[in-house]
Amino acid sequence: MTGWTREQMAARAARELKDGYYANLGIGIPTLVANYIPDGIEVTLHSENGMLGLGPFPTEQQIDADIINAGKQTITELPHTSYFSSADSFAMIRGGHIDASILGAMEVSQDGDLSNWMVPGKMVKGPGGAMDLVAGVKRIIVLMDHTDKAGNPKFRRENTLPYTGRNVVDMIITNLAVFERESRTARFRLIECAPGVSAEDIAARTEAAYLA
Amino acid sequence: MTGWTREQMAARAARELKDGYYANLGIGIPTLVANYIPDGIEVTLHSENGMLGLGPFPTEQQIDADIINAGKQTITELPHTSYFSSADSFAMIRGGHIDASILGAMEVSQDGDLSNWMVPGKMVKGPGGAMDLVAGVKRIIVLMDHTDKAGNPKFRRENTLPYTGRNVVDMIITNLAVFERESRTARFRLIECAPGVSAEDIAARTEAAYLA
Amino acid sequence: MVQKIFPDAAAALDGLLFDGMTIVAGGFGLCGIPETLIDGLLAAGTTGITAISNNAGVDDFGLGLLLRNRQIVRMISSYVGENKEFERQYLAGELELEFCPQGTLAERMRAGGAGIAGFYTRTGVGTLLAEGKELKEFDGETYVLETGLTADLAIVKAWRADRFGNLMFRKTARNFNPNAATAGRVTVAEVEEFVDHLKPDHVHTPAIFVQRMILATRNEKRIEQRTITRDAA
Amino acid sequence: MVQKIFPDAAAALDGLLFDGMTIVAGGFGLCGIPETLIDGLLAAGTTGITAISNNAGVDDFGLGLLLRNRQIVRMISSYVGENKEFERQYLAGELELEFCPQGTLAERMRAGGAGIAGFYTRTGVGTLLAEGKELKEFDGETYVLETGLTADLAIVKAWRADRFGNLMFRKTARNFNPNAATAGRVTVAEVEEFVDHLKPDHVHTPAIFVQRMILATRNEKRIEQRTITRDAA
Repeated sequence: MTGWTREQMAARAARELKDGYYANLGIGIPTLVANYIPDGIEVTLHSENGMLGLGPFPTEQQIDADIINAGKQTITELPHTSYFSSADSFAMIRGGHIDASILGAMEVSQDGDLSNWMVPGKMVKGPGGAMDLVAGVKRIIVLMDHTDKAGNPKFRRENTLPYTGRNVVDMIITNLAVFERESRTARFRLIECAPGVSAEDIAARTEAAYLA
Repeated sequence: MTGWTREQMAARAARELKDGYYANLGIGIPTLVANYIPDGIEVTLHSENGMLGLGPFPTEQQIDADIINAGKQTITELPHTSYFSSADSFAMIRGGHIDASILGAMEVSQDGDLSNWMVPGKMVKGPGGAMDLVAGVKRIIVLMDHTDKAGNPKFRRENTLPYTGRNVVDMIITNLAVFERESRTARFRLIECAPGVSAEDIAARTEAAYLA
Repeated sequence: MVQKIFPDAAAALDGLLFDGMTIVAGGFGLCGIPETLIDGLLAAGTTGITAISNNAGVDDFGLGLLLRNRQIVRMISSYVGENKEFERQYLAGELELEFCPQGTLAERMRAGGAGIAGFYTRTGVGTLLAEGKELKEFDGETYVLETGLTADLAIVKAWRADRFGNLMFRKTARNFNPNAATAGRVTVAEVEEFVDHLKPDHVHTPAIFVQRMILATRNEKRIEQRTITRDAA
Repeated sequence: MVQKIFPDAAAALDGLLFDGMTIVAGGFGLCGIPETLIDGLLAAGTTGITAISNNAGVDDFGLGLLLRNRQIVRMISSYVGENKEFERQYLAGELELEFCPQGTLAERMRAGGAGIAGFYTRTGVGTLLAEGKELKEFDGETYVLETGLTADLAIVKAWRADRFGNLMFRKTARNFNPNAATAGRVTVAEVEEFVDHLKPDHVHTPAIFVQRMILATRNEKRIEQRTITRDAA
């Protein structure tokens, strides 16, 4: 049972982006989502460090140390790009002006709690902008492996790790399945399985309660 | 006993401005202060509606409806002018970045309380930016007539009118005298009388207690 | 591709208006006010409006036009002089008024747009405008709690815009416009001039805050205090 | 006439530094950091510094240099990865660390600079970072009180400036710099290029926030993640 690749997960997440959306993509697999935005759909990407309208990675010739994304990667600007301060950038996030954020996760609970910033006992790097994003963005989509390296479910009854936010996740895309809920008061529902993956496979690898 | 003219009061207030100051001038006599800033002294004027570096009134040819001061008067820009939003403008005021504000007043109390925005029973136009200025600017200088039209003292034990701010005035320049205090916990002291005006004249026309 | 540019005010306001709504407007005095969109509101006839605006215009210009047409029932403002009809309605009890210090008003718009539910300021402490509001000490000083403001609709006047909705304002016509633009659940901008491209470092209001735009067809820009230098030109 | 331009970092920092002081710095990662002024602090040897900065640099660049030199005893940051010496000092208990969500940190700088003592945000509610902080309900939602931050000194990196202290930043090198500039009781800017004139509508940080400036002589602008497009150039 292989499920989706990282690229396929990113492509699946990209289908959630709608024409005219302003979206923020987290570090890792979420960054790949930019490569799969469908033609004819105009999605404007936001970066916490003060940029709206992110272009692709630069060529060697285009590299500019003053144009980076929140993952500190060199990127390029577009004709409609704008730059602004960090306070203004998070005003967009906290104020609910960003339509969707796609983020990685260590654990998500059946109530939509997200943990993705610290593991007790390990050196903690800090939350960065993750707590702000989950508190402010209209729709939070999580991209994560269905289980951890030891095979433990990451979609759980209750998270074991410290929270990034409580009741903040709207959709979960794993390498095996997609879960979604209609609102922050609704329960998650299994809406899609990867090719060759059955609902029973998912049930066996998921701790959270969800609607089938 | 004539005391100082409006122009002389403005000139006296201008002597309080120091090289490098950022200052905000209120409507009325305070606006005249700009005409008396000594040569060799660089004072940058701030206007609440989002301008730093106010130039003089325009010629007929220079008039631009998009360049006005907080009194809604047409003005001009200077080579070092900057424009910004109202929120950013009051961040300067509230954040203590403006060195001095020169304002008109209806009443000032011996504790430095200022009343200059409403008279109960009369139509109230609103505080505008006055409450923000007195709460945020480092040094508040009041320019007012020593007595009202009925001859009642305007520098009082306690104000009779609603407050614009409590314990906010540092200096009072009237048409008859100048009062100053060293700090917001100190008492006002009479430091200057207009030509031909005696300390006794002041005492007879002042209700507030002050140090002679 | 989402089209943000609409043919005129009626089209841009279509579907956004309802009686009893809250509208936040940019402008200071008569400078930088969305004249074309105010005409659009006048034509639409929406009533029961709560208007959040620093000023109330004059009798025959700016928000004064909506007041004269009895479309506004409540205002949140810092200064409402220069308007006889406003005064008449207010004294007759036909109009509700909430005074707010100017800087607090600007910050409340910014806070509302930035997801800040409330903030503590020294402005107004010890005055009538802090009565009934929560006070709190920080480092021995007393501050008053003021709340963020949002509105069903924001109307702003911009100078230049690209088709994506990035805006630049002109000189002191900027004033409350950028703050109002963030506080609207929907923001409509009237623009003096559409351009192909704005430099990314020059944008004042990023496109994310602007949902609809029109070309401003009314740019009277009336001057309240025509002050001229005494020096020969 | 007050001269804001100083000959070098040592001159610009002269009289402003003392052991145990608080310094707020602009920059995100290694982008837009005041490299020249950090060298100046290194040379001055000031110790016991509380540094307010989104990141802590890397081992041999940015604030990492001050950490390596044991000049910083406390940091308020949102993310401190990419720095081995930081990790070593922190785990050894030699360094105090206050984590702050990135947007809350930016807003705390802005609030401190704007005379806002505290503000309510949803960010962090229900997490470790809200523990011990005051909570309050607005419209049925829970918010946490965060306080404004100021510092004895702000150090920022600007792109262009005029002699009056008006600043422009370049692209994403803007980041925390404008917010840090407002939060310093004294603000020193290092500038890549002095120009005669900035257009009044283009200024990012008005001169009132900037007390001293130097020409930036160190502009290495190290890149952390050199990502290149796969497409042929």
